[in-house]
Amino acid sequence: MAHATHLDTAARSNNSLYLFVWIWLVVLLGVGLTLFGLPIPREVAVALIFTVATIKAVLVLRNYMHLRHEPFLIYLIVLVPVLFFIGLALALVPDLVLRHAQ
Amino acid sequence: MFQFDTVERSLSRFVTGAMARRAVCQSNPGCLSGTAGASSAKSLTGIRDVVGGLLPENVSSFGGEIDSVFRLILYVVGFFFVVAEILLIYFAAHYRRSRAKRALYSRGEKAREAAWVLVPAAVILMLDLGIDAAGHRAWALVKQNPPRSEVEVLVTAKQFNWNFTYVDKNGKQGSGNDLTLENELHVPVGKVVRMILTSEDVIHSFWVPNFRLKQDVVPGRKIVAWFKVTKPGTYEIACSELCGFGHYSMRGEVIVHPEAEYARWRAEASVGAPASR
Amino acid sequence: MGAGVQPILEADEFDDAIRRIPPGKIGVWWFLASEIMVFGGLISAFVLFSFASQGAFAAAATHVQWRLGAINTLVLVTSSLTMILALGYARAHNLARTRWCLLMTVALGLTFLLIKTVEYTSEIREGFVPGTSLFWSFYFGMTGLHGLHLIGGIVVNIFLLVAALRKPAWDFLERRIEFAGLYWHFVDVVWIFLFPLLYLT
Amino acid sequence: MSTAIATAADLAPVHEHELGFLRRYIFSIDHKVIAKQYMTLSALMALIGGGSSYLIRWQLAWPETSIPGWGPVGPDNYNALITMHGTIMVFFVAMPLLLGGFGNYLIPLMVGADDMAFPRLNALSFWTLFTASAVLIASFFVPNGPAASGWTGYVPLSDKALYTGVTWGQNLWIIALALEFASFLMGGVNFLVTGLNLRTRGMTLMRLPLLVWLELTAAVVFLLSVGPLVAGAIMLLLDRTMGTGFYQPDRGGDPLLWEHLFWFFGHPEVYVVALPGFGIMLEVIPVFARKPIFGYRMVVYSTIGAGLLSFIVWAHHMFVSGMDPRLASPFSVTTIMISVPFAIILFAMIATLWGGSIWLASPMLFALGGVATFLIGGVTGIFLGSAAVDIVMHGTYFVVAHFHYTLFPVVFFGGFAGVYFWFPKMFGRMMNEVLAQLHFWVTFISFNLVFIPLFLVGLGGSPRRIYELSSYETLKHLQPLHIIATLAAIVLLIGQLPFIINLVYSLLRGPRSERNPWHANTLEWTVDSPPRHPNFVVPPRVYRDAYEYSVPDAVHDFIPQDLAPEEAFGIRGVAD
Repeated sequence: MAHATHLDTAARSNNSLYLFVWIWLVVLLGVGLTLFGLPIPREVAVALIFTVATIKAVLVLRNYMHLRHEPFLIYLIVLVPVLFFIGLALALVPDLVLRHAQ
Repeated sequence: MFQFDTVERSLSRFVTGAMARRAVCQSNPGCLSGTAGASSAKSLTGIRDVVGGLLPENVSSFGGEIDSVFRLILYVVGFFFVVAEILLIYFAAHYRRSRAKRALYSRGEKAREAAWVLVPAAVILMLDLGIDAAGHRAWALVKQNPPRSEVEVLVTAKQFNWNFTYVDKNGKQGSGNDLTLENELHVPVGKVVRMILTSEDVIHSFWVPNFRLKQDVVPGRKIVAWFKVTKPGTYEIACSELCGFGHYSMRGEVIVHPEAEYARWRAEASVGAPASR
Repeated sequence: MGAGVQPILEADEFDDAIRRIPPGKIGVWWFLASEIMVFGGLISAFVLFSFASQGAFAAAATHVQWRLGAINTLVLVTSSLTMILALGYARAHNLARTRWCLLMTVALGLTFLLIKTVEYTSEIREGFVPGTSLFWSFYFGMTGLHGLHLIGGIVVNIFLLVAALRKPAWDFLERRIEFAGLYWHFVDVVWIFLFPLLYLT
Repeated sequence: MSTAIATAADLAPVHEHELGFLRRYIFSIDHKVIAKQYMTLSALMALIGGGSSYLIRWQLAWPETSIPGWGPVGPDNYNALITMHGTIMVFFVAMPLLLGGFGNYLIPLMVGADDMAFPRLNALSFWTLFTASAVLIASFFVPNGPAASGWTGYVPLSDKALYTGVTWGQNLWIIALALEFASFLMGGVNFLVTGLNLRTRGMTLMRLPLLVWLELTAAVVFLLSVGPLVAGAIMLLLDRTMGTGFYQPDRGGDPLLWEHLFWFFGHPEVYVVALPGFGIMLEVIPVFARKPIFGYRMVVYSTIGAGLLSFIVWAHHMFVSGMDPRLASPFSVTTIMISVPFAIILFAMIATLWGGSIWLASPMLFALGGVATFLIGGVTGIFLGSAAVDIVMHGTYFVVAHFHYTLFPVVFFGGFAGVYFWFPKMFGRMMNEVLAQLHFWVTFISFNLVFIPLFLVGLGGSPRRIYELSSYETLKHLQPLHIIATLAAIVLLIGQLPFIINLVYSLLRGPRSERNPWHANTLEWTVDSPPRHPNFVVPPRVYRDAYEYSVPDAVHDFIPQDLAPEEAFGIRGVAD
């Protein structure tokens, strides 16, 4: 079975795709920096910048880390921790943030 | 938690009453019920005393609420605990191994079998939610919306002392003639006392067993707590969060005065205030 | 399914899907799950404190050199490319290019660290040390931790490079490059978030 | 499978006979040897942890006296003692025994694998833990003594040397924990890959022995919960060494952040320890009741449910910590809800006894004793889970008694059950049953006599972690309870002698045991005792789940998982 997996993953690995993805990553980096430079309200800029960062992360995860070819379990292994620490962050908001707002 | 108190009372009256009735009936066949009123009342207070006896005397206005939640949980989990232990011991003793016959082959996966576990679990879930509701009422009363205060004290904890600062009646807190006492808090009986707790160094915890009041004191935070004492006397403050080598001796006292006496004490104390600081 | 006569293999999609994952790969993923929580914890703390700080963080952030940060992002992204190309060439059994890509990856990783050192020194000269303020504590804490991860990755890649320079067993080399790559790309992803967090906000 | 074997192979191409002593017993990569190393380490640490408990108990019972065999203990030494007792018992006794020891030994055998997925990583994780223990013990001897801010290391107490006077002790404490986490991170990954990917033919997820399920859940819970605390520990170390102020309010930091990060790990950690303990009981009970476990799937799903719930209950340790009071009630609900999955697991164990043919041998006694005592720990948890009652109970001896009633049953009753049950497999010799029974009854009775009085002390209002009660007038009357507890604790400690004697005696002189002395079904009983390395001559093939006991019209009252159906029901007996 090892041999089998090796063959079909070999079929998957596709250098031109990797180069294409890299170009996109560089472009998005440029986009992020321009957003940083633009004279737009800070909140909007930050929101957009992090959207861009998320897109970059997804590109890397799906193409360089081959997540697009992986079974459901590995998606779980990635997503569950993300959900957990977001939950932790939300639970911390009243104590760390709202306290100062008052 | 008044609903629960009435439930508790009637339930316990029913149980004890039934027991008393059975006792009477055993003694004389042609028995008439109804002789159980008094005895049930007694045994009712009996139950509560035993439970209450485990805790220190409660002298705060909200302590009763907490104690009743405590008893509610005690009855609920006590029941399941006793049942579970009895079954465990009974099964272990009754189904001892016998070479003669094989054990019963049941995988507990058919619905009818699984019900023996799932139904009690569902009941537990229901009771849990009941406990949550009862608990939330008491919690909200103690911690969530403090009533309008009549006496206000600034409590400053530091290794290993409690400092109590009374806001001067004329002039805001911080004006020269505030009154500060060390490890000694004087309050009037029957008045809402509002405390603003802060710490100068590490986390301490303001804990008066008789008030059923505990609140951590955190550096960098001004935490509000309140209490209303129902009975004059002297009660101990213990620090209940490890705060260093002197933790065990970080002891204070709350002296609860009758109103008139408190007014007198306050007047005298304020006069001597500058000296006492 | 009663007594001993259960089917030899239940049809269980999820089950078989799991078995087909090479152990090394899923091992790395489990490890990354834990790493996500580490950086997740730090990042959450940073974000919440920056909200609480009412502008203090943003003010401090104006003193970091975002240009160097941007260059470093480019460097790291490129190193990810060379890393994945190394895998591609290893699978195509192209030894020369595999070696070259691994070498480039190591080189780019070291470049990143070099630039980071330049940043650190200039910042410390200006008097911004971990103790200066909460922002700088987080800045040094998070970039430092990220740097340590990168060093780990570089060490692994050097081992792979050495393995590649000897006459390699392809099966072994491919698997190792793939697993090391997963980790390397993860470190890249972390930076993709750290850069805007620390430099652009 | 073949991938798995390939990996195991290219990592561990070794055979015992060509190994010297060092490679075979010290730097071995055989999971069975490593498991024994873990167990030995945890036993040694348990001696230190138990010894510290003797000092703590004596101090509490007779504060003014100097402790026999030790001398006087000052308040600062006392804080150091309780800190090290907690740290050692949770991180260096419970986890090495239940995960490192039993998990390491049993997971590969039970899933039919030849070794762990990554044998060298396995050895590395043990030696990392060994280093961690060395660091922790070293901290006893550094100037200004070991950490003294409680096993929870609350800031700011642990954050600045001037608050406790402890300097390097606290740093070493942090480093020891960091190494410990690294070790169990490697171990957890290894467990998960082995348990999920190295399963032999026919071993579907729903045929895994429950111990494997619970160990794996524990591993996942650990992997996903430890991260934030690692982050928090890094911040704490930076605060102590680099002059940062993550936890110092006057510099914009926040002490409650540590409490949140600590308990986000700290509560799941309880389940990391508890689940493997339950796993052992769940393995032992069906064997000695000769019945299938009652509701296998129910148990599996409640285990997963408990694992998930454990991530959203942490703030119940912080009800009165000064966190936003609006958080209390939601966390109360989730906390008390935890009672449901654990109730299902415990009821399933009890229901398994019903209609069984029970043999109260020592493993069964310890398993049932564990269930009986854990019930107390479980139900007292409801009091603490209810925010209102927790106002009174938090930080009192009630809490101390509660968590000892949850951890002792799983770690020690569970652990002893496991040792008595698998000792024949591990060493090929039987243990002495008389000594074992004596050991059980002494342990069971004295344990309850230690901690039931402490419940009363807590209800009486006594804070925990205080050097002596006598400074409080209203607590003085509780002193007799402390004396009872201490006497019982001394009996409890002495009561472990039969076990130690039994262990040593059986290792040397115990009667030889056959492969399957208890007539159990799981795969580890189908190989030699002790098993060879690699474990299986040919990869076994699994035909059924692990608890087929007393099947009607089967040849024997047990059907091993790898026994072909025709053999199980045909005229030929079980090839044992």
